[in-house]
Amino acid sequence: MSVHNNFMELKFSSQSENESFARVAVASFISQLDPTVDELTDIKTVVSEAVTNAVIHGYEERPDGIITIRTEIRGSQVSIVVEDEGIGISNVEEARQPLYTSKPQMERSGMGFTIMENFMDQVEILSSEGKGTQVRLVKDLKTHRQTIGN
Amino acid sequence: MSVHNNFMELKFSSQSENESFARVAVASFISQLDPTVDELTDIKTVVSEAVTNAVIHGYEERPDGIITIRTEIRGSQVSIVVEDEGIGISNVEEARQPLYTSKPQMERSGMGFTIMENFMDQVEILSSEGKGTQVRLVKDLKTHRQTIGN
Amino acid sequence: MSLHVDVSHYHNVLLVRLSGELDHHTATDVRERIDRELSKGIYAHLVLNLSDLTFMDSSGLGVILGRYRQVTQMGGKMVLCSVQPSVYRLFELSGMLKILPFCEDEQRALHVCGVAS
Amino acid sequence: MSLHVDVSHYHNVLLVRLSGELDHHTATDVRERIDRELSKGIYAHLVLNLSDLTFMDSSGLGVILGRYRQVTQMGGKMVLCSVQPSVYRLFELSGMLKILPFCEDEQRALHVCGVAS
Ligand SMILES: Nc1ncnc2c1ncn2[C@@H]1O[C@H](COP(=O)(O)OP(=O)(O)O)[C@@H](O)[C@H]1O
Ligand SMILES: Nc1ncnc2c1ncn2[C@@H]1O[C@H](COP(=O)(O)OP(=O)(O)O)[C@@H](O)[C@H]1O
Repeated sequence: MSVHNNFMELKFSSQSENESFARVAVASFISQLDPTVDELTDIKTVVSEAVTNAVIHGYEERPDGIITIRTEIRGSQVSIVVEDEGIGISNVEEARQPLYTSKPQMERSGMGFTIMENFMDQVEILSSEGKGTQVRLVKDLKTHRQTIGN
Repeated sequence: MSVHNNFMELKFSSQSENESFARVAVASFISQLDPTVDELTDIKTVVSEAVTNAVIHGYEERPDGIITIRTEIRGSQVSIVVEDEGIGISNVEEARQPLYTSKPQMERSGMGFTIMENFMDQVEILSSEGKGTQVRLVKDLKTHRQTIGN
Repeated sequence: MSLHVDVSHYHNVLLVRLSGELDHHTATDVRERIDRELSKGIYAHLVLNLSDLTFMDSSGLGVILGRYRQVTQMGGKMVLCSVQPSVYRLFELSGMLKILPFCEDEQRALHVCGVAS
Repeated sequence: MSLHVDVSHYHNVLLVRLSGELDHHTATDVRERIDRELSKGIYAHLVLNLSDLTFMDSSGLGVILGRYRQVTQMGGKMVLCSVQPSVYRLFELSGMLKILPFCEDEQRALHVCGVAS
């Protein structure tokens, strides 16, 4: 009985319509692990946060950017990488602070990264100015399917 | 008022678990056009057919193949391309015949391509032996959202 | 997103209720489950209730056709009942409406198999 | 997969019921709809009923906080009611539980705004 592995990669344009599509797609992929409703909500929420950030901050609402989500399942661990090729983050430490937002006039709450950190086991942010941002999110699902590997 | 355009591209491993994920992902992406329930069912079904064919025939149930789905929305038209890099089809004319299957011992019905042709407005099959298969599916949605382009 | 196979019986009729989504991935479960029951040798007929089957593709047609062959080879009948319109359409397309009986509900399906429930 | 904004009122209280999913894409609708009502100048207070809000992310926090600022600047009250646990958790995380009142249901929320319904 080996561990169950699977992956998917999703690319789509930086339109706000795709925020809900992105979270449904990742949730549907993850559902093969039989997550709890809470685990599924956590994952939908963090995907929504990271994709929204790519749309609003990374691409500054230009709809022609490309957002990539790579999701991997290894046993009971889910890793999700959300990537854009937008403006990047000059100060990642500052960006991670609760309530910090560079766009208060847009009614941003500045809670995106804080939510990701609360809902996931690992959050890594790789960003370079003018090149783009990669957010790596990892979560160990507690209640998961017993699987037969392939 | 311009036409609404959007696209997404999805890659995943050729595991049968991913058949349901693939149809949910495409259906979720398409739902921004406000399709009817019947239109959504048609699209889920044809995605399921094409992905299943890639898993069973293209990759002969090896789980390490990669399946790509590219979906584009142009106004009220949806185009879906399902692609594998598997064994290919030697005789596409024969493959398209209702009830034809190369794997009757696996209880295949041979109705996959017939269903695609019935449910979609256009079905194109490009295949080359040893290289893979591309199935291009196009459907005009009748009832769709009035959209403001970007 | 997956499939549930519920098995019961009336006299010599095996009654199988499918709920969820029947595709290539879940077809294996259906085949194995029904074949295990049929191999007991106590059932002559098979009724498939599809009232809660929300999705089916041609892999579903294949596994149902396979069970039909098996049951009729043993001289039994197979009857489908409570089929939703979207699923019914696939049976229609594939010509299966001509080869096996479809009933509105379980009562009638059991009746066709000679059981008054 | 989208959001429905239902607007009604009791005396000088604007009552807004949100159903569906509140994210960055749908937040614009909520903001515009509520601001249009508030700009009429006939409402002092705002009650948001979130009983049918099935999903919310931090963009939802932002738009709700924005309405809170607006209403309190005019000297009014804003009250949230019938919040589902998963959505409540986000308000908790962001510290909003300390700044605005949460009620179990509409009745109590209207009462907090001085309306006996
Ligand atoms: N993908 C991104 N590209 C560029 N900047 C980003 C990106 N994601 C986040 N940021 C920066 O980090 C800040 C904090 O992000 P977050 O915690 O999600 O709050 P908010 O989105 O509400 O501003 C943002 O205001 C922005 O300046
Ligand atoms: N992606 C593919 N790669 C290789 N062969 C394929 C592919 N898709 C279809 N075929 C061939 O076309 C035949 C007909 O396909 P289809 O109508 O879907 O019926 P079925 O899947 O039930 O066999 C298959 O039996 C197979 O030989």
